[in-house]
Amino acid sequence: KKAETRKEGEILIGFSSRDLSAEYTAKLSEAIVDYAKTKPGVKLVMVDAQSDVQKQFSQVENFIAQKVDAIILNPCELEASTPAVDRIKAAGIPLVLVNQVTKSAGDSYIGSNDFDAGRIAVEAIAKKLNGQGGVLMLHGIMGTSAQLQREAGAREVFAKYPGLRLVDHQTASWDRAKAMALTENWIQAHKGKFSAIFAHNDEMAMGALLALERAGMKKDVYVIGIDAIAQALTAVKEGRLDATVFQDAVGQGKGSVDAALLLARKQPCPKETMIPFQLISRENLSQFLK
Amino acid sequence: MLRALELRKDFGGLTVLHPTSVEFRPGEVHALMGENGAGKSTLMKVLAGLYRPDGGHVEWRGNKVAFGSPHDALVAGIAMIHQELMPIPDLTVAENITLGHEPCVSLGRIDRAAQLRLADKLLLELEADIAPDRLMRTLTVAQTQVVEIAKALGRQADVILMDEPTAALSDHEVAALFRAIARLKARGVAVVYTTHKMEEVFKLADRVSVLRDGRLVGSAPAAELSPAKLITMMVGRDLSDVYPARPKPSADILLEVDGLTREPAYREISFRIHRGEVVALAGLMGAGRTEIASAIYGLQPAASGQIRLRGQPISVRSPRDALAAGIGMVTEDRKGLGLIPALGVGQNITLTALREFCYGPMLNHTAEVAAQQAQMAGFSIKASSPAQPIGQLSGGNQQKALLSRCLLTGPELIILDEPTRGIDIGAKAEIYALIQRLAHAGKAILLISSELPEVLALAHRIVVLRRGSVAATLDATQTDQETVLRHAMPL
Amino acid sequence: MLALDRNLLHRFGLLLVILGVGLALSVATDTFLSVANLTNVARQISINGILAVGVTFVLLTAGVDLSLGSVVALSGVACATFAHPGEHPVIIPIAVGLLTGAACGLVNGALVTRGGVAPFIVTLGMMTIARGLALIVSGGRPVANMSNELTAFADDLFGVPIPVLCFAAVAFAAWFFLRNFRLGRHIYAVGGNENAARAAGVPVERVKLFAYALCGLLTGLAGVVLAARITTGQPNAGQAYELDAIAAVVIGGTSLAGGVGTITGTLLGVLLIGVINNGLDLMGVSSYYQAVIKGVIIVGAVWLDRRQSRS
Amino acid sequence: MLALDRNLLHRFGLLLVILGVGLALSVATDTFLSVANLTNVARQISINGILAVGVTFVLLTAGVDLSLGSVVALSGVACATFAHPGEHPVIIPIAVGLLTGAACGLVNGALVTRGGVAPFIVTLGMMTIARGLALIVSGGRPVANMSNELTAFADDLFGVPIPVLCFAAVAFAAWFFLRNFRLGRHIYAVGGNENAARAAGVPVERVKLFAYALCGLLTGLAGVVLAARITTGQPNAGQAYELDAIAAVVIGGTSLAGGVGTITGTLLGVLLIGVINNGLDLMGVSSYYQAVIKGVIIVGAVWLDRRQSRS
Ligand SMILES: Nc1ncnc2c1ncn2[C@@H]1O[C@H](COP(=O)(O)OP(=O)(O)OP(=O)(O)O)[C@@H](O)[C@H]1O
Ligand SMILES: Nc1ncnc2c1ncn2[C@@H]1O[C@H](COP(=O)(O)OP(=O)(O)OP(=O)(O)O)[C@@H](O)[C@H]1O
Ligand SMILES: [Mg+2]
Ligand SMILES: [Mg+2]
Repeated sequence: KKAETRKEGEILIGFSSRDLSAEYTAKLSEAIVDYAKTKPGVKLVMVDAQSDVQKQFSQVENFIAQKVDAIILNPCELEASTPAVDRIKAAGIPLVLVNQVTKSAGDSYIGSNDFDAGRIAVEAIAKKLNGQGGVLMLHGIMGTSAQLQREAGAREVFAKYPGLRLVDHQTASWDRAKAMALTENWIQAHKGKFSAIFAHNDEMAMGALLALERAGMKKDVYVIGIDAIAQALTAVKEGRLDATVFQDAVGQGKGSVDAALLLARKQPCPKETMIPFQLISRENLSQFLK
Repeated sequence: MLRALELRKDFGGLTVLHPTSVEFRPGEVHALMGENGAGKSTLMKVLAGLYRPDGGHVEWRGNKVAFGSPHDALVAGIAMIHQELMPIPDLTVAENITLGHEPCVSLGRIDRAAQLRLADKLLLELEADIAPDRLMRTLTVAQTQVVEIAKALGRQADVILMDEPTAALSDHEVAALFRAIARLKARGVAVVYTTHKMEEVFKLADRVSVLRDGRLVGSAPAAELSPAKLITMMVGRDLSDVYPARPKPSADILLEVDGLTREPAYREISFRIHRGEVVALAGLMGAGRTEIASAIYGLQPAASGQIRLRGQPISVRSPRDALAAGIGMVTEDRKGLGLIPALGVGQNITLTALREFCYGPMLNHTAEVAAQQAQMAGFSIKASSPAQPIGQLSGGNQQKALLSRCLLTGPELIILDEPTRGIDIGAKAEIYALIQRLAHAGKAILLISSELPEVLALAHRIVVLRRGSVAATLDATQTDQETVLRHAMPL
Repeated sequence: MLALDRNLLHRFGLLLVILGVGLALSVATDTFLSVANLTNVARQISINGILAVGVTFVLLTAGVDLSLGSVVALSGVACATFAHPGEHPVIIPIAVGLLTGAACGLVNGALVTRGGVAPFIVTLGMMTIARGLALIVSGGRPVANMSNELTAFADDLFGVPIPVLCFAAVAFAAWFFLRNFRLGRHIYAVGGNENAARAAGVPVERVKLFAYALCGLLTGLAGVVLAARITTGQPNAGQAYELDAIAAVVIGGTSLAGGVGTITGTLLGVLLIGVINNGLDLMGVSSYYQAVIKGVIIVGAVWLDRRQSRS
Repeated sequence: MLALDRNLLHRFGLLLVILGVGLALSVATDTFLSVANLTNVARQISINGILAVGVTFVLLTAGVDLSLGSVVALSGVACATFAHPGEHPVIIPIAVGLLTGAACGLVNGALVTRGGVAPFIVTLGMMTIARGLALIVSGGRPVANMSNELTAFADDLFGVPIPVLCFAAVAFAAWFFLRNFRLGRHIYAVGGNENAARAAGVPVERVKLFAYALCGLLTGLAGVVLAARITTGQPNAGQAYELDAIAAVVIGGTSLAGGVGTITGTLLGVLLIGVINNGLDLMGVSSYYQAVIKGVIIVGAVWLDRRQSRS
């Protein structure tokens, strides 16, 4: 049977995911695939851009050649993914952007704003420390949109609280082992000068957490990540991790499939559906554990 | 025309060439003689710009020069044939020959036709039958050597340094080379010639200089020298009786080869070797001698035919099988199939027989080093220590080390492919004696050598090959060079 | 001509694998054989293709260049910085991109030849240095707002994408150069036996320097093409591009030990990788399995190719 | 003993650079020379160290292994899958991790020796295959919930981290093996001149198979240690670890052409990289500049080292 041969009236949706080896994106993609399966008469083809803008561009071109009915794009980048979006629009194919905007708008955007995630996380730190104290920040891969926007959000809050000092910041490339080594080094370099760590994702937060625990310093340091991956939630539950910022993968996933179907059927569809980030700590954890 | 003035060269604190002065004149063949490791190649490499001298300087047409690279020397008009073969395996013969001075149309675009013509002309001059568009890697060692010669001749140089150009050649090509040298002489080219083949010196040289341990022992017109005198100068003592007497072989057959075939290299090869017997394979270049030996040693198994050792058929698929059966070999291709250049001389020697110096899988360093030292002394291998990388040794000393590696396993059948190539006259005599001692001890020896006098003096029987087939089997004591050659020549 | 035929025959196994994969894809999908899709494949392989041609030169000299990906990013950023609309004529950003690449290549070459440092180390160093510079120059942010003249560089000309034309021109020039020019043959000689080449008077150092600089120049070109295609200079672009490029070259029969290999082979290698990437996406194979299948096809193709060329 | 001395002297330039960097860091920061920090350095280099020792064997045979990082991930995931509390005795997940690595190495070795495919291609293929398998096995999600017995593998024993002890044991065993075992000598011979080694009766294929399998086994060990350290089997762990490991080995003087190199050199290379990474973090150098400085120091160190050992 031909891979993309469709039955009469079947709707074919192409979905390019940013990176399936990153846990949050994998969760989002799974939600999209699973939800599409529940819709009769819909076929969804998923491809993985592996964080490479140019590869994603190629995949979009492949979708256009396949004449899909709608495309769900989880763009790699804010700026660099714009030409791919323009190409889709030029081909007249309905486009849903999910989780990341680009310079050109799609027909619909489902997601949250990474800027907010950074803001929420550092606000939580400021609240915990009463606006006074040293903070360390672990960056994602430098130059990626998520890193840039999460940093920008964080910086805004730092500007608001003069007592909150950014003691040091460094990239650990979204990687737990790297974050762990970096935190070990920081414990040497900045012992006693920091009381919170903000990691751009939960993987790195877990790494920082492990390093602090090993050094017996966890109780003195507030650690917060972003994404609410399973392990982070467990860690919050166990009282190890202080908090994480929830990004609703299932909500984004469902929303984007619904939007794609509406567009493919030429029905009206909201231009933008924001699914906001939410802070998760021990207090409100139960809402998020299923 | 070219003068070395007080040239000195050190390697890692060791002086290899003590201040030496020699002069080379146009239209003259100047032979450079000396034992292995005497410093002949080193001197030539300094003259050719490959090494920078650590003292003294080179004078060229009356001017002091300092060549920074072989390129400078070539531009000045000095070319060299290196002792170590230097093919570029994946370029064609023509490209190898014209390397560095390719004929060009414009803007560095190669004129292929001219390139082929030039290569053809040079190969023709050397009377070699090698197609210029063949890939270098498909050539035999001898053919590679011919290409190396053509490469230097094509340079139209005023001085050609030839470092053992005939080591891998058989008589036919040697004769062609000599005719080419005569033409060079007539054109006023200065030829510097190194060899370990005595008779070549007296056939060719106008002047002879002798080096010993990096020092110039003397320089004299060839006419004033006799072989005996020359040997004394080189070795520092007399050398009588180069060829020892042949012991009588036993009636016991050790090796039988029956109908060995691997087209197109050789077919239906049959011969036998008794214990205590030396059998030589003779033939022109490319006759298939090396390939037959390689088949017996398992380097390149034959397609069909049988090999029997001690009356038992054996299957040799690899050198390991051969070694296990008691067959050892010294290969012709020293660099490709012999040396592990970065390992020490000692470790190269004990490589094959390493199991003997082990407790189980572990090395017994004491026993190993003792064996290394014994072997190096026994074969008078000149090296600063057993740990010196073998790649740094002079060609002759490398050869001796490989011979020692082969014998250390105590094989019963010993295959020697050009064993004396590049070996000095003193060491040759030692190897000849060794061969006969081995024969006397009941070993069987299969000898391949392009030097017919050697073959005639050492072997009991000679199997003459012609284009991959046995042309004749001769009793060495009853035959002469002409007979062998007549059988070896293609009809 | 002879050498070309010999080479195609030599790489026959590879050609067969590519045709086999292509045939399988034509049967399995409706779109693979469409003009639109084949144009896509061509467009998609052009950047890897330009890089692969460049690094073929370096690999032929028995060197290696691990800095390709980072230098693509650096050149792209440098190009984009000068490409804001109305600031400079379009030739300036292009030249800046190319020269940035060439400069990196030149530094690599100089360190390898004058410094005597192993190419692996030199270009690994350049890999992190160029990445760092790309981040410093751009402040870690994508350099956007590029003029239309420059982004037009990724458009079509008479229906053929300009990147594809660039790639074709580069490949043809490289093929012609390696076959017919003295310097081209010297590259083989240096890689085949460096000492022999030096003894024959080949200016080994200059030849190597040329190979690295040319590779750098082409990397710069790839950077410009990529920047035009994604309309930004992306400081973290090009991650691991060197692996795909080197893989294409080695699949095409070039030896990492130097001295053996052809541009024709490299093209086949680039094509194989491109077709696999395109085909697996078209078939909708899940990306985890894609990785496994891609690895198996690449190893299998080379294995078949070598088996066939040995017999 | 002699060989050791010669080697240290040989790598004297490198030692000097490391001491120089160490001295500079002791002056520039208060913390570098503290016991706690040096323990950190030791802990952080142990994974790269184990990988580097393993890949030294492969590089000595003139091969290469690009699959290290992916195999670390796969072994870690495999180990973690069997390490849930109360399911199996702790030896099981450890054995699974080690054997997974060894199996990958064995496949690499078999394809290189029996298949005759270039090591670069084989291990590049394994790189994507192992990564794909790691993602498939784990479903793309970190495998968490590991038993304390296993994560204790990353704790201290008498004040020394167990990963450091593992690394030390592995390095010592490898050093001893290469010097004192026949097989060790054979590895050098095969890398030095494969054809000559074969002609001298060395079982070349078996030797290479051993090198790849051993490298795989040690990669598996690194995977287990990493999983214990980060308390999860991470399918996307170990990205580009192969580059750091190979860099360390080459910095330490092992030739990519094979046949030359020592474990002592590799240790120095690992140490240099570790000290740079730690030092730059301690000094608070910005990420962008870290990349540049790291590249410069590595190239500079090798350049100095080679210059000194030539004279
Ligand atoms: N690169 C090197 N490093 C160290 N020692 C060297 C090097 N090259 C040559 N030697 C030493 O220099 C000495 C002279 O070597 P050379 O090659 O000049 O001898 P030769 O007279 O040509 O001998 P042969 O007749 O065996 O070719 C030898 O003892 C050799 O070990
Ligand atoms: N690698 C090769 N490729 C193609 N043909 C070869 C190759 N090696 C040898 N031959 C051919 O095989 C035949 C036998 O070669 P072999 O090396 O056995 O000759 P030989 O008698 O030992 O001569 P010599 O050693 O003097 O060159 C020759 O015709 C030669 O051209
Ligand atoms: Mg010599
Ligand atoms: Mg022969």
